[in-house]
Amino acid sequence: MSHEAASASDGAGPPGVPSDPDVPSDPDVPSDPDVPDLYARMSYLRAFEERADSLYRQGMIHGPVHLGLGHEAIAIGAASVLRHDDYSIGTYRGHAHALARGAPPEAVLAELLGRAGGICAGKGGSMHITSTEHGYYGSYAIVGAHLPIACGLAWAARIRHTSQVTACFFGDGATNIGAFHEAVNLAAVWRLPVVFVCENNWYMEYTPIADVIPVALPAADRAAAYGLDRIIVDGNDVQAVRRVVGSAVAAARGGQGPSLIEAHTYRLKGHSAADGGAYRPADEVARWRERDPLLRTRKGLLQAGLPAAALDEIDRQARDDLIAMTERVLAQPAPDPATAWTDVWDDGGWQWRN
Amino acid sequence: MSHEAASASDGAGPPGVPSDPDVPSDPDVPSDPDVPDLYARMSYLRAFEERADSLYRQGMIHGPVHLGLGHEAIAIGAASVLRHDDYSIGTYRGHAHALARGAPPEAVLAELLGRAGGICAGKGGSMHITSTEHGYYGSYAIVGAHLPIACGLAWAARIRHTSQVTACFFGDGATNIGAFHEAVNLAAVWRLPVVFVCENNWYMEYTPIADVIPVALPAADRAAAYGLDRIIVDGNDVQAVRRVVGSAVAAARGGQGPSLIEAHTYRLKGHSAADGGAYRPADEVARWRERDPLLRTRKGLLQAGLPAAALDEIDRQARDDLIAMTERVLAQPAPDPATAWTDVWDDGGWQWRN
Amino acid sequence: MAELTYRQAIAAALAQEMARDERVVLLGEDVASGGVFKTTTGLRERFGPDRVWNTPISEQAIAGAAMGAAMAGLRPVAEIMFSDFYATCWDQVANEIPKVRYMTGGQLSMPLVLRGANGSGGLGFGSQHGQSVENWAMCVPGIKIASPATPAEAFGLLAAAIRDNDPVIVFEHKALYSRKEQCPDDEHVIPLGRAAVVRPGRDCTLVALSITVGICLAAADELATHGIEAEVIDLRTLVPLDAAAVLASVARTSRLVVVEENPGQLGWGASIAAIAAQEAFYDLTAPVIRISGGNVPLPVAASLEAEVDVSVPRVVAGVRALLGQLRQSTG
Amino acid sequence: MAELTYRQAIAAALAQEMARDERVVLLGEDVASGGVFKTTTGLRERFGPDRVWNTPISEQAIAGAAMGAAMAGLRPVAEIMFSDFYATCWDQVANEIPKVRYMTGGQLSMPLVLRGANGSGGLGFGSQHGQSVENWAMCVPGIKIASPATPAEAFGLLAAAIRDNDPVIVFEHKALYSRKEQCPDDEHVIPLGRAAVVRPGRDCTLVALSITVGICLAAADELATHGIEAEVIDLRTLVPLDAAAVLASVARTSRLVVVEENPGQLGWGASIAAIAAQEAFYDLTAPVIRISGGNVPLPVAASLEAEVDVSVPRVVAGVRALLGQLRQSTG
Ligand SMILES: Cc1ncc(C[n+]2csc(CCOP(=O)(O)OP(=O)(O)O)c2C)c(N)n1
Ligand SMILES: Cc1ncc(C[n+]2csc(CCOP(=O)(O)OP(=O)(O)O)c2C)c(N)n1
Ligand SMILES: [Mg+2]
Ligand SMILES: [Mg+2]
Repeated sequence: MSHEAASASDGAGPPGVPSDPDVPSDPDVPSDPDVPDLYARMSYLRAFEERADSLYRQGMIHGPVHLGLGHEAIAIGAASVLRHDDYSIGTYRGHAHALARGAPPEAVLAELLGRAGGICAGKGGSMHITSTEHGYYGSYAIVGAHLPIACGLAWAARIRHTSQVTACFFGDGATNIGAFHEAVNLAAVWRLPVVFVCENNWYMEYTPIADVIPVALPAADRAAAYGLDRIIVDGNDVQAVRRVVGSAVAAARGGQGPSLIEAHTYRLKGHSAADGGAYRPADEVARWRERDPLLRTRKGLLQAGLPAAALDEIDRQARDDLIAMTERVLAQPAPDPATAWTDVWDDGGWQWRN
Repeated sequence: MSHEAASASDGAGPPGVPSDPDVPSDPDVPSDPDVPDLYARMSYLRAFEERADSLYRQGMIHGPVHLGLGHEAIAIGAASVLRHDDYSIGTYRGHAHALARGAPPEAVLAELLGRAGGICAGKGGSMHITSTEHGYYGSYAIVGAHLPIACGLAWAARIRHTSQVTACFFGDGATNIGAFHEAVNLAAVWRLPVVFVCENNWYMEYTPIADVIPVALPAADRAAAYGLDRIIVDGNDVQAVRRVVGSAVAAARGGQGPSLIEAHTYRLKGHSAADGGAYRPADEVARWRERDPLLRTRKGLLQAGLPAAALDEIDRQARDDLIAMTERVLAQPAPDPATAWTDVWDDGGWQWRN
Repeated sequence: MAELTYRQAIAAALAQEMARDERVVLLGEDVASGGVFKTTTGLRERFGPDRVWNTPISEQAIAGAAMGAAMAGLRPVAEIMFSDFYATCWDQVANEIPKVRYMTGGQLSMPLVLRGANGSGGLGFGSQHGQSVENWAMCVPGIKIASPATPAEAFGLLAAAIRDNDPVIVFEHKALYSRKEQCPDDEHVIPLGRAAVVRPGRDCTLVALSITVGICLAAADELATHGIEAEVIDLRTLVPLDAAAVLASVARTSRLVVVEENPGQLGWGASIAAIAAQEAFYDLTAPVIRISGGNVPLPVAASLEAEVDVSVPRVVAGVRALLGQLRQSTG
Repeated sequence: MAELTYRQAIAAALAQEMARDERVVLLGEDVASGGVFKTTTGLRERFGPDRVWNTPISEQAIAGAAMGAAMAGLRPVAEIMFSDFYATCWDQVANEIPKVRYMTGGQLSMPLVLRGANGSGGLGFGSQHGQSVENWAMCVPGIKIASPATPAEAFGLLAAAIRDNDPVIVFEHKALYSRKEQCPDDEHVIPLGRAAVVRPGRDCTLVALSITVGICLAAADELATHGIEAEVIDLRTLVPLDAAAVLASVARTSRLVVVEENPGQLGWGASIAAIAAQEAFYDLTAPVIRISGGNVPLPVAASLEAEVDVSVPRVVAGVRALLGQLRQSTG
């Protein structure tokens, strides 16, 4: 199969590591009537993650938190081309992917804050946000583990001829683990309707990805090993993500098998909310801040004539909503300790012996 | 780095699966004065494995046996370019690789027959033949597991600047497992002096490899994913193996990092000695029998003027030697049961508690 | 009543469940051609390629695909050829499959079965193909464990495992595959979590699983000739564990011997012994004895393997020593 | 005497051994920049890139490379960041590393160390980063297991592990990393296989490891206020196991409570309880009690986590119930 090529490159790219010719800082001029809506969705993710960051720094979140700040265009662009009954699946950096599919933010926030009403009943926490009701089949905290699981979701759809597609999100660092290889390979051999999206943010924790891969691009340069096309997309351009993932989803839905897409992006903060990210050169961070997906979409919308006030209002509403939501969630009690003993088995309980 | 290209192709190849344009049935005309010696070594491996097969069928070997019948040119060709202190490492199909490095056949046979004097003291059996004294660091029975171990051997050599090279042998089926990916990748990232040799015999147990890979060639078509050259060699041509592996070994020794070589060959018998191999089309087997590496080298030597009688004598001596050896080994007692409790720990014992 | 080997019983149970429920699908290496142990023979032909899928050598992908498919509502049965190979997909088996229901607050079910050949049994498979690894699985909350001792159990426990809404590992014993037995003809399901007293006795309780059931029965026969009547319990499943059956037996016999193929360092037998030491303490009149596989990697040579495998003589000797010791200490 | 945190003690032990023996090399994810738990801080700067190697996220390659290098005569120390991730390289850890010396008839040695963060300890790491998995390792003959409870133990056991010619897994407890203690200044090595009586007592033996040592000491303090004198044993290593120390203590106290973070289904505590039930039977005057981590995947919310983690109140309650029950049953 052959998908739409990557979005245009500016040819130059920011100097230094990660140098990425595919991610320009130009405004993303809207060619799509949905762009204002996409902007609003990204703005909400941004507000959510900033809220989570701030709550974490206030010591109000128990356990680690990995933010999707800077990755919004991928979550929103991809979700926007999925059908309601499609499956998606992601990593510990998964708040955005759950919210993008429609998971209720209040339940996600309650999960982070360890309050009753958490989307995983307090048992998963930030790293395992899941909302099967919205097609988001979970966040997994062991690197690579969910790629084979994605194959299984897609396999079920293939067996049942439901034309459901599975979108699977993971990082650049994940391409080095065995599970990546086995999963992409199986998907190709079985021609499964799965779209693998590598969110290449150029770092695995503190280590630049270039230090630990023998090729230039972690996913794109491995696609041919599975008989797949080399697909790169500017992951900070929500319209490009929409186009490229959309085309892969259509191919999968049409029985043409899997795709492996490499989306180029950058973390705006550290690996986890506890990490200051000091290992990243300041000028590199600064250059990427100019490529902030929200900023670019915003610039494009302004160019297209949307008033700044309207965009500010979108941002403000998102923030206000989250402030009010935080208060409501914090007013909730902690989960009942007795519920620690439920949900191990299908019968609801945990007993392993009589 | 760039190694010598694959040996010439006859362009046609046997029809059906596995079709392999790279393995002709032409005689291997000797261009190398060592060829008669290489023939003798291959002939000995052949005789050894046929003896093992026959002993297995007589019920004299406890546990599974996987024969290298048909793969002789790879074991001998590769071993012939290794230095005495180089490392090699292989699979459960490992008798040939141990013998090719110089492991004493009588100790290997004793291991198969469960007699005192076995090279692994009766604890490893056929699947784990090892002779570290001869640089053969073991046979491993879990597919793919020894590729990361090979990286470690090579890593030690790199750290110590000993210029030792590690040769690692594995099957086509092994290229689908995660350990393959992690190991070849690490070797490339760390520029380790390791030569990975995929013995593509076109089957993983009963399943044709083409059914379970999404590319045409299991190793060669994956090399680029690790920034490595695509290297294919006629694995039934001992001189070609010698040239191609030799060039990769030289590159590794010279600090140019790893290679991934795909050697095309075919099993003359089933997956294990217990398997009749009925799933393979008779004509396919017949075609490959014509490409038997011994036959081809023999034809070449005959063309070059060696008398048939001399070659027959080589074959006969090997067989006679093994018949006499079998008798000697069978005259040995079984390993002392008390030795089941030695060699767990470095102190010689097994105690885990006081 | 049909006479079936253990391996035939497995194929028959798979066929029964596949016929009964079209959500049941199989995957694994070589399963389409019947599998190396011939436990899936005929299923591809009967149910077609959409129900029986050959895989590459990719245990992580196999277990992971089974998991994903179960999440999507199928009821996959994955073959992991030798249970030693669970190590190559242990993350899926230990960290993903048993935890996802819980960590999503019950949003997901995991109705899948993992099955394959386990154990030593004197076949010369060595340390990487001959391990008995129920203990690995029992370390992990959230996955059920069945280990059939007979063809009828292989049939009935596998059928139950497939119908269960939770993940189940079925450890088939490779040394039992060719054992033959009359099996019930019609739909035959053995509930998970119910042990069987396979021989009653008053002097001592032998707790066994899988291959050690036969070993204990043979030992009990021999012990009877010495005037010792051993009760033999076949646990059938470790999770759920029928601890009550063990405790009830110990209440009758007052002596407990646990016979497992797992190595002594940490095997399921330790769990049984610990339960008895806590909950049957006042019933016990003698030390709890564990007879385990040798605490070494499994050797291949027959003479060495026999030395470390659990065996009838080792059980007989253990029980006789226990009862002798008892007589001494009470006498 | 220097005051060190547990994490500093680890870095210091690594530095000491690297300075002492140039065959000691480190590898792991992010280890060159000090590691996510800051247990390798400064080592790359001090010893250079040939001694401290950053890896891709490839646990199989990490463990396998350590194994191969050990076979070739180096003494590698591999960091597996969280011990839950042993699952992603379990084949190397369980099937290769502990077996190769045996299965080659002693041709090879395996002087390597695997180390990383283990356990819950109430930090909210959840079911895939918060497990206590000494039990996984203890299922496998051929690998040693150390679990330090204090900074001084972290130093001394790690140093001993590096000097040992056999493979050792060191389970560091992530909730102890910031604990501080005076550590001996000069070369400090704690032999593997020697438990410590960290508090003497006559009424009951509490057997503990890693984080449960502190829990048991605190519980013993509280029990003392109820007139119960508990002896606390810090096992320090599970393999080799100092069973003699446990048995000797039980001979003195006649009562045994095993306190582990492993889940109850099958944890190291079962092995201790089983040994006592077999070998200390006639010393015991009361049931052997196991207090284990909740037999569920670890939840994240603090209220749930506290419910399933081992805790001082649970130990106090367990011991008091035992002694109460004892009084009843003997009274
Ligand atoms: C198997 C495994 N190894 C290591 C880790 C620790 N770890 C968590 S996230 C991470 C980096 C992942 O990098 P990448 O895949 O690029 O994703 P990103 O965090 O950048 O989104 C690592 C090493 C893990 N969770 N699982
Ligand atoms: C991880 C693992 N999965 C499955 C097996 C069972 N098995 C043994 S050999 C084999 C086929 C290997 O095929 P290939 O790599 O092509 O090597 P060949 O036997 O052809 O030399 C399989 C599936 C195994 N030993 N290890
Ligand atoms: Mg990344
Ligand atoms: Mg093959």
